[in-house]
Amino acid sequence: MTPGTLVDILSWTLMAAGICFYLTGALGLLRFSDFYCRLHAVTKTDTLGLGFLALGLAIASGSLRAACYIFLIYLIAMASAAVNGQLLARYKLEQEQSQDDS
Amino acid sequence: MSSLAANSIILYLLVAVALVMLGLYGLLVLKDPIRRLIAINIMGSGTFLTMIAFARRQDPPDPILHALVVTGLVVAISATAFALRLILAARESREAAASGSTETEDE
Amino acid sequence: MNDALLSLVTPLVAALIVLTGPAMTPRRASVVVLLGSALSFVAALLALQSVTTSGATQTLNLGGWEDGLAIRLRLSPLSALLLAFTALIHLLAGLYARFSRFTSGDDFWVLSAFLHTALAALWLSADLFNLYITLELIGLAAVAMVALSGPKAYQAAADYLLLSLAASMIYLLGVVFLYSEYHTLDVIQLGTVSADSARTRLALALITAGLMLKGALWPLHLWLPAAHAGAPAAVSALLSAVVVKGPLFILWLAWTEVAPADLAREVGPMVATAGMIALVAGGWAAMRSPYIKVLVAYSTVAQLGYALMALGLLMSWQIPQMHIALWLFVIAHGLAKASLFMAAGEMQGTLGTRRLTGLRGATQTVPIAMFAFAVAGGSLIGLPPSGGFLAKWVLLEPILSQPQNWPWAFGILLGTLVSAAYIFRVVVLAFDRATINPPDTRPYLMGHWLALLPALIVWGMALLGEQLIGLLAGGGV
Amino acid sequence: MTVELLPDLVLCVLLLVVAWSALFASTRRDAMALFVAFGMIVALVWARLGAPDLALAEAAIGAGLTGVLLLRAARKLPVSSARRFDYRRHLGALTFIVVAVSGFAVSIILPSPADITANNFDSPVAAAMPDSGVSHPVTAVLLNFRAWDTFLELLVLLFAITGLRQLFPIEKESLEPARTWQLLVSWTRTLVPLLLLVGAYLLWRGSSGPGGAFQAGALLAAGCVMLRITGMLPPLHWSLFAVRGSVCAGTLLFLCTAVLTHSLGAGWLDYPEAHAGTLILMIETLATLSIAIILTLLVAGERKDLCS
Repeated sequence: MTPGTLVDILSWTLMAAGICFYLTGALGLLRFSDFYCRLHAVTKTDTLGLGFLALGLAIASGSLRAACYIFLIYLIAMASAAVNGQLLARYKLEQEQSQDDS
Repeated sequence: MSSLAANSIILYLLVAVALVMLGLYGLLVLKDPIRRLIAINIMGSGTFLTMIAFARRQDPPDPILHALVVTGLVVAISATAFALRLILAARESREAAASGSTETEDE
Repeated sequence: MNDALLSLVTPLVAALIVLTGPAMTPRRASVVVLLGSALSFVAALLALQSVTTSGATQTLNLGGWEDGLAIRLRLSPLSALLLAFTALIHLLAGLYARFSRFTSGDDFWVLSAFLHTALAALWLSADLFNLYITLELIGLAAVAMVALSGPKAYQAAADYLLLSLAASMIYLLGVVFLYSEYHTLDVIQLGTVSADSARTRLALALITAGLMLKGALWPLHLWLPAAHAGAPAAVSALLSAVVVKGPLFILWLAWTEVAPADLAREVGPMVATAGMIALVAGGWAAMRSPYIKVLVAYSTVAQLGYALMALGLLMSWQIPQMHIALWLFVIAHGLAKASLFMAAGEMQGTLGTRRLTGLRGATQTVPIAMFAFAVAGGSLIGLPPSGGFLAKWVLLEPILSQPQNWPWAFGILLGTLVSAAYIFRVVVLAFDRATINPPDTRPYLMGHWLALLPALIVWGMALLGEQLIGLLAGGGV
Repeated sequence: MTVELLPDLVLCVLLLVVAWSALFASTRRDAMALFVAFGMIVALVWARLGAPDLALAEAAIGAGLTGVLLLRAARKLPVSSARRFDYRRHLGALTFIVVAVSGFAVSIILPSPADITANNFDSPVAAAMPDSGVSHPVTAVLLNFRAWDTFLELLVLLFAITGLRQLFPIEKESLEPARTWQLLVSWTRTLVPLLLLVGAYLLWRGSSGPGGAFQAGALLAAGCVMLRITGMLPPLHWSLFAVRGSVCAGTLLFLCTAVLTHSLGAGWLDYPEAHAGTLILMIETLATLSIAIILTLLVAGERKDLCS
């Protein structure tokens, strides 16, 4: 077992884990009953899934430069996912409140 | 850049034709103007996909076709924005006429 | 080529001045745009003169790159003639919009100058993709101009835009298939290398379908009446006179230059048949229309049938006479139709009704506009010595010389009868002095006279008949 | 069938399924949302097909700007009731597509599949590249070999915005002031400088690699739209000379270049070889400005922007 295969195994495992998270997220999106639960399922698993995927890819790429790029992309994606999740939830909440008022 | 297998190019060409046809079908059967606009945009994506698939026959891809797609994209976005506004305005004017507002019926 | 480029640039410069200029009132805008049109017309005439005296088609590879890489502009006698024609129509419509009482909206000036630029770019271009962009430009400008007449025209404008976008996508797909086979977009190069193959056939079928939809050629004309009838009069005049001719020009390029001759020969009769059906069906619809402007709009569908027929016969027989007939039709129809739409707009505005029955007694209430309508209608029917007669004569001559071609002549005869019927329907109503429909307002004569102007020019075309025929015969392209 | 085909197959199926559901979704809002997702997948496919320029443009436009456009339109439209699943429509579409695609495959592809995918053509672009003034072929085609197309493309934008201006006849001023959440504002504050930076980079980068005026303009427009929606950018009043000037700037410079090269130089748009690179960069910069402003107005323009 050379170090090369070890790296391969590690990166593939991480990517597989990421894909698993995506699948559970998709499952949650489809099966959960309520808006907030769905949002929770999507954003949480998205963050984790993308994280594992990015980590796996960074290891597989084998260059520090590419790893840095991937890390940057992950950072932006994570921030935007968090903001978008918040905004969506608030929007829904306000809508519900305004419906209750009227 | 690894060259793409000939089979993939054919696959993408078929999908592109399918997209154009899907858009055309949507344009023919759908009534809602916004959906029809989406149908036209899908047709456009199919056309552009054809161009990019053909461009990929060479390695590196044919720059002329790529440039044509860039131009096509600009045309598509401008026309889409204009069409969307026009559809909304048409709808507003119909609603105004229906609600019997001060808008005159005719000249 | 210099003059042609000047003719292309002046309306654009006028539009940009109107857009960016300080304190640009509609009145100033009209002056700038009219000046641009006039200059453009003069430049186009100079281009026409230079191309006829040199006797050869001039081409220009933009950017100085070699064939196949550069976009090529081409100035043939035909494109010079079309440049002059477009500028003339814009000048006439602009004068009408400026001095008529019925305004066409403040943005009319910018949009009409834009439309003029796009059309000029179309006539000069010899590159299929470049032609696609000019088509889109024309479509956008035309739709925006239809929308000028206010909220009630928006629905028609939206339908027009959606169909026009779909049509250009179909056209573009066809162009892509041609490029994929021949690796060039240049019309002249394509003409030398194109061969009859499945891909070429598919490409040409797509191009033809797209262009027929764009140009409202039968059977894909259904969007036209609503759009053309809904626009302000000056805009309808532009739309019917020049805008629908753009796709027709590209269709003609595709079948006479790009397509292999055998294929064109094979398809020609189908195109000609479509033209014949358009003549009758469009005429019939015009005859039954209860509205003035819808009648005139359907008459465009019918008249384009002549052009389509000439194109079909040109494709199947490949004789230059059909080429002459085709373009004479285009020009005669453009002038006559501009006059018809302006006259219809004036009558409609003065009499306060859109209905045909409102025209009762129009000979007394709006005599000049009615006269313009009748005179322009005479050219549509093909009464001598109008431009319409000239075109029909050139078209009929080769048909009549061979007995086996007489079915086509029968189609033309039928079309003539139908167009006579719908024009006379209006004229007869207008002479009805028993139940006169009183005008809403006092007629404003300037607009009426301006509506008459294009009709007089089309009758004057007969005087220039020989030169025009010689011009079109000189350059096959 | 090889393993390499697998990712392509997945992408293709995804593309078709999303396009299908975007067309026939049960409510109009679903249709719009799915169309934005479709734009993302299209961008992915294009990246896969070796067109990073286009993937970038499509992501910025197809998913970004079109998304904003559609969502803003959705807010003005009443919520449409969910439509019942109409199996005839799906069946019809399926038949239509299967017939057309198999017809295409049988008549065009099957007779000579090798001919369709053959790589037997030397593009004249490669030979002319050294004289073009830039080193990225797509930019060379766009701004030099086929500059006339690009000029007309700027005109398309100009036409669209001029046309759009008259379409605000009876729109009331929006009654509720744009609701801005603090979170959105701070997010915009973070993101917009980043977008500006990337836009500028893409513009600069365009001469030697994927990027260019259009992509840069689209990104800048995305930033301006964000600012405009959150109310951090004042309305772009049409009556301001700066707005009209920048809308026309790209076209004007292009036109001047064309006229000057025609009257002083070798010919219409024939750049002097020594200055080709500089000229192209100048044209690209102003074109980016025009594209950004026009796209912003097209996407986020309101009555108070355009009719004053």
